[in-house]
Amino acid sequence: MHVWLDIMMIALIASTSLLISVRFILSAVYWLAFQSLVLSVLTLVFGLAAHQSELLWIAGLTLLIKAMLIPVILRRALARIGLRRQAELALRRETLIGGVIAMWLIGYYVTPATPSLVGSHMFLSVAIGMLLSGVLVMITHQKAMMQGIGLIVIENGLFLAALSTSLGMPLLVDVGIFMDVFVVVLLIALLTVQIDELFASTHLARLRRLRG
Amino acid sequence: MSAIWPFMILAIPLVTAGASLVPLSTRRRLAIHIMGLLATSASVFALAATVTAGGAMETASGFFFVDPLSAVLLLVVTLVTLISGLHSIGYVRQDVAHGELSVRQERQYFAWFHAFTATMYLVLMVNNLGITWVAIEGTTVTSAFLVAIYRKAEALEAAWKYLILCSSGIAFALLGLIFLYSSAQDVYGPGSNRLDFTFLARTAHALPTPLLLTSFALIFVGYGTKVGLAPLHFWLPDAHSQAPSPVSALLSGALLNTALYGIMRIVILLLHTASEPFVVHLSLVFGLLSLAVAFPFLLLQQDIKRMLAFSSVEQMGILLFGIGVGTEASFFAVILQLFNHAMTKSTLFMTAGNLVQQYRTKQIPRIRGVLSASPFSGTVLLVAGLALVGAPPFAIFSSELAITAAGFAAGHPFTTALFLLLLAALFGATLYQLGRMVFGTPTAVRMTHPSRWTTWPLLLPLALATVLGVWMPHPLSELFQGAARVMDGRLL
Amino acid sequence: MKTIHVLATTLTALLCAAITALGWAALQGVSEMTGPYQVVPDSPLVIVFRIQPLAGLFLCLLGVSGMLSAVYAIGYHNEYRARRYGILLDLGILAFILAMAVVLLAANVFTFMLGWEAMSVISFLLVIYDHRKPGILQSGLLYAIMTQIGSAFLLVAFLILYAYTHSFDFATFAAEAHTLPPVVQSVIFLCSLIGFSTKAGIMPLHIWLPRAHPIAPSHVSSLMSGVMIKTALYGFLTVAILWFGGGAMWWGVTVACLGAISAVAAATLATRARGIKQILAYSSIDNMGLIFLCTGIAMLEFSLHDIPLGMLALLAALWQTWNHGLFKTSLFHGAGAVLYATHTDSLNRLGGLARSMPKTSIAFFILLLSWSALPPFGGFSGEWVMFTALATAAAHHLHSPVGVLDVIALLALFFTAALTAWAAIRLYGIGFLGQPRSDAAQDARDVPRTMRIALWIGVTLTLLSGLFGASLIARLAKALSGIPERVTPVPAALTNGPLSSVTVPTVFAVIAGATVAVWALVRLAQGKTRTRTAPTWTCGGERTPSMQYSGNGLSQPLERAWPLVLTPLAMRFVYRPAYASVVHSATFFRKLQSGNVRSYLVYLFATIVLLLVIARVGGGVR
Amino acid sequence: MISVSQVLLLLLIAPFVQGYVQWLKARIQGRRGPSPLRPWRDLRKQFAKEVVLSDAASWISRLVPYLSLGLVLGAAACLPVLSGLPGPLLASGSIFLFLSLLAFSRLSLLLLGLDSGSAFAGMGAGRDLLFSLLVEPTIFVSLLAVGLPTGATAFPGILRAATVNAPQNPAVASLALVAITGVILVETGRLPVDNPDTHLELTMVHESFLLESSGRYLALLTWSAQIRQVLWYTVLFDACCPWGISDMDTGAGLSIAILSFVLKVLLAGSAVALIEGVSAKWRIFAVPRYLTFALALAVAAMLADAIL
Repeated sequence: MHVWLDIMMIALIASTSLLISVRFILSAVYWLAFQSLVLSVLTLVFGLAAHQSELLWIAGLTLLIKAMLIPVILRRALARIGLRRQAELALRRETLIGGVIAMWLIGYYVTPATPSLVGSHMFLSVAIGMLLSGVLVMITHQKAMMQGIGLIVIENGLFLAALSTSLGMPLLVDVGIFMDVFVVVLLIALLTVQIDELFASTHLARLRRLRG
Repeated sequence: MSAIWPFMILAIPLVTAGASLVPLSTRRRLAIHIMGLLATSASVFALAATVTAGGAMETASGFFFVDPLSAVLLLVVTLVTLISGLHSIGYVRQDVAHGELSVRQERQYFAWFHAFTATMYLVLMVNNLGITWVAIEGTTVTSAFLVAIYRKAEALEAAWKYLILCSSGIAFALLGLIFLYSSAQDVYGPGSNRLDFTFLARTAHALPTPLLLTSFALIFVGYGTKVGLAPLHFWLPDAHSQAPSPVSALLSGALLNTALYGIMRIVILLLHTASEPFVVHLSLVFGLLSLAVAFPFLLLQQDIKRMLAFSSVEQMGILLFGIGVGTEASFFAVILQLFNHAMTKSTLFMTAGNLVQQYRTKQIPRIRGVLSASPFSGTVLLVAGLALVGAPPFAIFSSELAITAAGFAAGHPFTTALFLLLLAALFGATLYQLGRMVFGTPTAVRMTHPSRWTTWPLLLPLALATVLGVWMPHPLSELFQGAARVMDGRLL
Repeated sequence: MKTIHVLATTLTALLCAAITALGWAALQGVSEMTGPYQVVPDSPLVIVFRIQPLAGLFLCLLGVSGMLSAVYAIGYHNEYRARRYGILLDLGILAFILAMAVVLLAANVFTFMLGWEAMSVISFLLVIYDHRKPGILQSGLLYAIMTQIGSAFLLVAFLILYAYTHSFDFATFAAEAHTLPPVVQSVIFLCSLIGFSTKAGIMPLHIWLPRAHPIAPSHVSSLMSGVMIKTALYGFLTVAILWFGGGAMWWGVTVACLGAISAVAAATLATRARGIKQILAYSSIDNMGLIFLCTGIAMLEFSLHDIPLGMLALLAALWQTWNHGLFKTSLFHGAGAVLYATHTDSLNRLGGLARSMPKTSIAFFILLLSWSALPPFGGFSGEWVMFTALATAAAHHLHSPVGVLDVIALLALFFTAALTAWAAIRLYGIGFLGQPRSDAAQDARDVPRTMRIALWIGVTLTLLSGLFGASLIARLAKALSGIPERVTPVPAALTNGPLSSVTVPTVFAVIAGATVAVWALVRLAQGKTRTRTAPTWTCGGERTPSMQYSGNGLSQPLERAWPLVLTPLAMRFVYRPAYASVVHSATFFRKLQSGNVRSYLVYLFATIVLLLVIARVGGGVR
Repeated sequence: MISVSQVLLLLLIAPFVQGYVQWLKARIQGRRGPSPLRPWRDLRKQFAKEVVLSDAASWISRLVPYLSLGLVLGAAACLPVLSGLPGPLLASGSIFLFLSLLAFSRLSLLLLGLDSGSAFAGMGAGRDLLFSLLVEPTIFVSLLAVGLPTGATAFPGILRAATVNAPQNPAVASLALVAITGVILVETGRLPVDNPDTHLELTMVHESFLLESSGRYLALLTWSAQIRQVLWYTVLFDACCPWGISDMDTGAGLSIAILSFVLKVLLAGSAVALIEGVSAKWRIFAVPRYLTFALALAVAAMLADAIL
């Protein structure tokens, strides 16, 4: 049992780290989908282990929205602006890898000692690590779309944190969060496409008209 | 009977939003819009009245929780909504006439407008802090559409920054809530009401302090980003300046306060616990920081709407400082300040909108001699500006005086003295910016207002801000004091 | 329009009459409270008024000066014929007077600050009434900002007292102020000194005054110079003497030195200012300087427990306040008349007004005599009392270091007097005499009757208070019975000096009599004067107005003798650098908002990490 | 009664003093010089002449001649000349009143000069103002230096102080003497500050105000200037050498007083004539330095008392 949990944990870590350092935005989207898939499976496992029917619903929602709908939306938006768009980094890939590792370590260090109900205490640190890595994505990437992806990584991290500390938020809250995330992604896709139309690029350096 | 109001308050705007999308004749849509506004306001007033009479109330088996504090904010939001809603009619009509907006966009505008207000009402009425979070995130999404409505480069950029910053900031607030939730579960066992304000208000003191501090810090920063506290405020001027002016009024007058409400709730939880000092100092420091950071941007600003936005940052700093002082007197002053700032600032934003449409520029140096060129706008700008900077007899004078007095009484003499000096500096900067627009020789000839919708509504908040300075109707003062008591952790 | 304007001015005049009556009652020793009126329920923010003797003098001054301005306004209003909503000016002045009355009647912090802020804001709006002319707004803003910073300091002073006494009530302050720790007392004193002397135009916080007073409509200038800056003195006296009874020794010394510096420096600057109203503004600073000088000496004496000497100096300060208020009000009215007739007040464009507008120029001449402290007018009486007070103090302390301070004070008084005479002669000699230097001055005509009436009432009042100052001071001495230690009203030093009710009238009679007698005798001996006019002697050359001495020329010797005093030190070494550094740092900070989302995210992230660390530490501490 | 008589005395003696100084000066310079009575004749002649007014002149030019004489007489009435007994005006006789009256006459004189719009008057006015700026503090301080030790700020008191205190510490008296002498030289327009005999426009100070006056106006102005000169001498006597002034109202005392006063005036006049005879005129901007020195002396006198 725990072996599987550890495997999934490693899968999460790996997907996040890879997601940060991809060359093409599209592959980032795929990694995101994979990550969400792992999360939904994890939710399912937790739900079965704790005999919580709510969690099964949430797992389903995760699968539906995060692992399917969101990637599809992002891919279609990407298709509008060109699938081969590169995810440009603000700094060298090696340093970024260092940054990722740092994030994981910070996540491990700052985790408050809350005895979690299921799974190992590691999951929380992984969650916080994911959250931080999401921030790292948003800070280091030059393309608008990647920031959106970073945002979703943060959401995933939060989801995992909730899951690992208290078997997820109350159902209503979780549903609300899913809705928000979904609309946010819609908005991101919309804006990215329009930005690309107006600026002929989604490079953030273009988005610097408003200052002072 | 009173249980129905919350549902109405949520339902009416949503229905109106849906109806606004239906392609009907302009007059019909106008009627729908106005009816929606009035109906919502009416039900909010009804709810506020019941709360004023009967105190805090829980309905829908504890899903909704409305106490004087939320009632005051509901009032603020609905007043600002009503006014900017009426103003929007003339404003959007003008934009359509100028071809800035298509008719389709006009429909979307009103749809999102009402959806946005609905989310804000939700924030102010739910009991579960998780739902509060969801609603606040909802306000971001809905208002982002409104910010981007012009589809111009700057508008898109502003919307993008707004969305990215607020969503990522608020994510941390969610983490904080998760910690709160889990620790509540650890202490009191699992349960669905573990995130309810009513539950936590009774039990928060028993939760482990380090965890409370961590989650407070996270929530503070998260919601603080939305409130526009320095140094998290950078989305604010962009969004305020690029949104249509009625929306800017809504953002500044309603949204910021709604986000601040989120912080207030958490502050209430922690106020009389072991973690009070942390809360107090954090609030004081960030309040002063917002004042200090707002000053240079305000002083050198050339864009009228950005200038007003930075003044909002300043005002949020004042409010947070008042919260940090942490006595009932200061809380009352904070409520007063909040209310009057909402009124004056929304007036100013809508006047700015009129000026931008009249002068066809946002550049302050190009907007001169308003008093001569367009007496109505000039007078409103002058009066509202004086009310904003806290000149007597307007209420902000009293509230600021009360906040500083409370600060000295609460034993923060140096902080409060610094606060006073910053206020004086900001007074100067704001007066300078407004003065060089209102006075001087006009750059344009005498100008008229396109529509009466853009002028008359402004008189309502202005009148309120003026009257409250010299006389406060008894029910209102009752409500405000109730809110102050709520913030002081009593009435529970 | 016209009728409503007359209506408003009448209303103002009536209000001022009421205020005067109130002040007179206060001087009689009436002391009553009204209120409290709750503005914000269950909070210290209540409005309470109290009539108290010290305020009586200031109320009288406000009332009289307000009435003069109201009468003056009737005619002067034509100057603003072209403006829409001219009624706003009248209403503004009405509100201004009301606000000043509130300040003088306030009995607690809230009421005082309410009146104070209202006074500042309204006067700012009145100052920029001509806002379409270039440069007006900048000066007005400078005024508004300076005064706002000042009131911030005031509020700090009051709130420290509030923090210690847990009361907003001035009576409580008066009762408990001296129980505070000395350091706190000194902090309060310094804060209130900064706050009030900003308003009073004491150097180096005066810079707004010579810019704001000249640009305002003339009757507004006269209210500001005549009354508003005096309200600051009232506030300062309340804090420093009524509450702290003079305080520590160095308080008085500080105030006296500031006053002396302001007096001499401002008088020097007055001798070379370009415009009439600017000259008058500087002379207001130097008069406030003298008044603060006497106040400082009074505080010093109180701190040395030389109560009679202290009372004497205080009396001198108040008496000069009254006289300066009177003649400065009317002088600004006179300057307004010149503006009205010529639309310029720059000396080098005037000249010959004594011929072209004789009625006005005679009134102005008499006011000028009062201003330059010449007998038998009010200004003279005030200066005489100051002289007596300082000399008595000097005689009393001649053998101690304090005596040296008194001697310095006397020197300051003498120099100020001489410099004021210089400024006055320059103003009148260049502005009113000689040949007109411009067509505007050439075509000037006497101003409408109402304005002249206002001027002549002012003349009469200043003459009366010069001749019969005795009874007025006796009345005024009552006003000082509010001071902690009660003393005999009129100190002996005055009764046989300036206040002996015979002296000044007799001297006046002698001078007038002698003049008339001489005239009569000459007339008897030589008959009627046979006169013939001829052009002024210009060494035989052909004469033009530009050959006359200009205003700059007349002050040039001083600029050569005392170059240092004439350089605007405060402006050069304090304000310009401060302003530059503010703007510079502001431009630097604005770079924070680079427009780059990623940097904003970094700020956000950094804040979170910082707060988490603090939370950890804080949590560890608890 | 007494005060009236001493005013009359001053009226009569003033022109003669002027004439005497001119005569003696001429003698010192080895000329025969005009008769000491000439100023009388001049006055009579000018009174008879018609008045020529500048076309720029206003009512000021008509008022000032009479006013200045009136002011000088008023000042004279404040001053104990023959007797220190309190008369109706001596009751106060405050130095402040006295000096204010003289300042008044200066102001009116300067305005008279400027009234005609003559450039020379402006020139003279600037210079005279610069001098007066230092003269007034000096005279005030030196009189106070004598009076203050007894708390006196009025001439009777100063007189008493001078008679009683001065012998005890001559330092004060002598310092005051020097200071006041300096003031007198400036105020009466004597060399080395100003040359009363020249009418070279560019150098003159006091004469420049009278440049446009003529006839009876000139007479009145000259006369009052002469009286002012004697007044200054009297101030010097009251403060530094109060010998002979009677405190009793008897005829004997009065005659002694008159005699000693005339003697003292002649003495002072001779001293002035001597100084004028031997000194050359200074640059204008040398004068302030000299006056500052006088002021320093006066202050020294005051503090000298504080020290001793």
